[in-house]
Amino acid sequence: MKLSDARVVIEGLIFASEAPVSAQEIAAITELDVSVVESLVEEIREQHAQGALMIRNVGGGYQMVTKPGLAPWIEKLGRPVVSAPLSAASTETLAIIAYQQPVTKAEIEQIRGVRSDSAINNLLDRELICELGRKAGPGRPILYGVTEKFFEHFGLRSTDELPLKGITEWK
Amino acid sequence: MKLSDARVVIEGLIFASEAPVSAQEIAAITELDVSVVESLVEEIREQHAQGALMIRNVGGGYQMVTKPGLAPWIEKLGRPVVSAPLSAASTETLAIIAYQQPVTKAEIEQIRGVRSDSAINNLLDRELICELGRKAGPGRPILYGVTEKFFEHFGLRSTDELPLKGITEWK
Amino acid sequence: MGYVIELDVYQGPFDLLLDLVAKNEVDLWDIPIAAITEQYLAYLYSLQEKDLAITGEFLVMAATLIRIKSRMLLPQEPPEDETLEESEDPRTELVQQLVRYKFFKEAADFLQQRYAEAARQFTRGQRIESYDLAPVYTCPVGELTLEELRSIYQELISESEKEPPVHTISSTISLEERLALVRLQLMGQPRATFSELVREDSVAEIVVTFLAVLELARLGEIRLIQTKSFGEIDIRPLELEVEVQA
Repeated sequence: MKLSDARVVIEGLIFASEAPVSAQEIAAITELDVSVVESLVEEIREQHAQGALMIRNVGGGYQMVTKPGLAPWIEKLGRPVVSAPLSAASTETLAIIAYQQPVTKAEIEQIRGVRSDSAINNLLDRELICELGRKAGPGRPILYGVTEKFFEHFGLRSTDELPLKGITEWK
Repeated sequence: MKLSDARVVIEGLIFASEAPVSAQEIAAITELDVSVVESLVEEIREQHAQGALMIRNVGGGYQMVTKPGLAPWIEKLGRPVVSAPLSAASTETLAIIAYQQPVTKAEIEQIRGVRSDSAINNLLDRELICELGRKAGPGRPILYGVTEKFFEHFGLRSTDELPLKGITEWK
Repeated sequence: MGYVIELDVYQGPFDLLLDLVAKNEVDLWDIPIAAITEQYLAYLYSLQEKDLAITGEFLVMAATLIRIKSRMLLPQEPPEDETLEESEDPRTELVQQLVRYKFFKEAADFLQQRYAEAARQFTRGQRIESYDLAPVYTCPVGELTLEELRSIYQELISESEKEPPVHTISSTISLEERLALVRLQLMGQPRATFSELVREDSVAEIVVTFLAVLELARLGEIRLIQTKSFGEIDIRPLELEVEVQA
């Protein structure tokens, strides 16, 4: 077997193995020296330098995994995809958060006059708002604010760019 | 997101997904157009041209697998064989269900000319077919159809890939 | 009956017949039925000699073949109509079944091939943990514009500023006063509606009037009739009603 072929075989073995596969196991299957296997694994690593995958050493073997930076995207796999527009309740809640951030749930409910838990959860799911921390004082309520994604969607740089942002003297 | 980053994200998603992942799902996660996703997948395919892995279209999605030529080595890993080969009776029954779904047991038996209970049970056990509901009319017989797993097992994109799907003049 | 074990060589009578047609190199659409029937029966006899059980379907087909053969031996009546002749060929139904079966048998071969191919492609070995299933939103803000967001916010703020605090309601209009007022308004009336009572009132006054009306009903001075939710409430002073009936 040519070394270039061996490299491909090793890549396939590491990908397909249920458990991490050791250099010794690979050497036994490919009939190569362990040292050759190890240097070929290094070559495969270099090959994947620009891609999504990497080979990590784990439990005495090699295992192919995605690079850590991809986790936020990969976590979204298998989730249902929803394209429903925002409800009126969520839109109201989003408006209040955008103009008043950082703001607590109680403050939002005072303005809207109704409970807003489900609207807040919906906005969190849509990643339009996030928790900014906790307010000092009794109960230390969670403070909400809008996210990068919110700014992206409306083409804004910051909340200062919201129309008529100045009108907050009653606050 | 830059397209080069997007390509890496897509590679990671296809690698990490438990089930084949569709261009639509990837588009939803990455917030890219489906057509952009499709062309990036082609780029990833080219990237892997020299390696051990390939992306196949199966059941309306993408799935990363080892290239067929590596099978002899990967079998040495002691991976359990996916499943015993299908009997001729089960394959015939499966072919009829794939082409004619939704279809009842009586309709299958009429075509095959023999009882098909055990073939149907076998296919249900292997999760290659499933019950789709019941047909209106006397006895309300169960309707069968093929599953996602069917497409995966046979490396098919959809039932449209079945040969001569058009030949139905005898119907 | 001992006809329980399926023939392991053939999937069924159609399979056997197709094989005989292929071996004889004859046209499927013009089967020499006498010869094929003979071979079909010979095959079944050979199985019997080997003590192999024959399933019922094979015997049913044997009967069918013999029936077709005998019908073909009957002298043909002169056809009244040219088009009728072909449909009266006793083999037609069987041939159609065979053609249909042959199609699926070939499709099954195709599937076997694809299966063998796909089995050589290995998926990733390791499993990743499943994550929670919060949905992914494709258009999280929908059609919402910045201008709409602003006007919604302004409306909310002006609404929340306009509404007077709750405690001032009870301090300005007492229930006792309103009770007296409603009694006055109903005096001498055979009936009235709730909206007549509150025509010019603010929300706070409507609430107190409603409480007063409920109180009068509790005291048995009036009867309230509402035919549907949020519909008009009819008020009938009870003393008057009694007089009318008498």
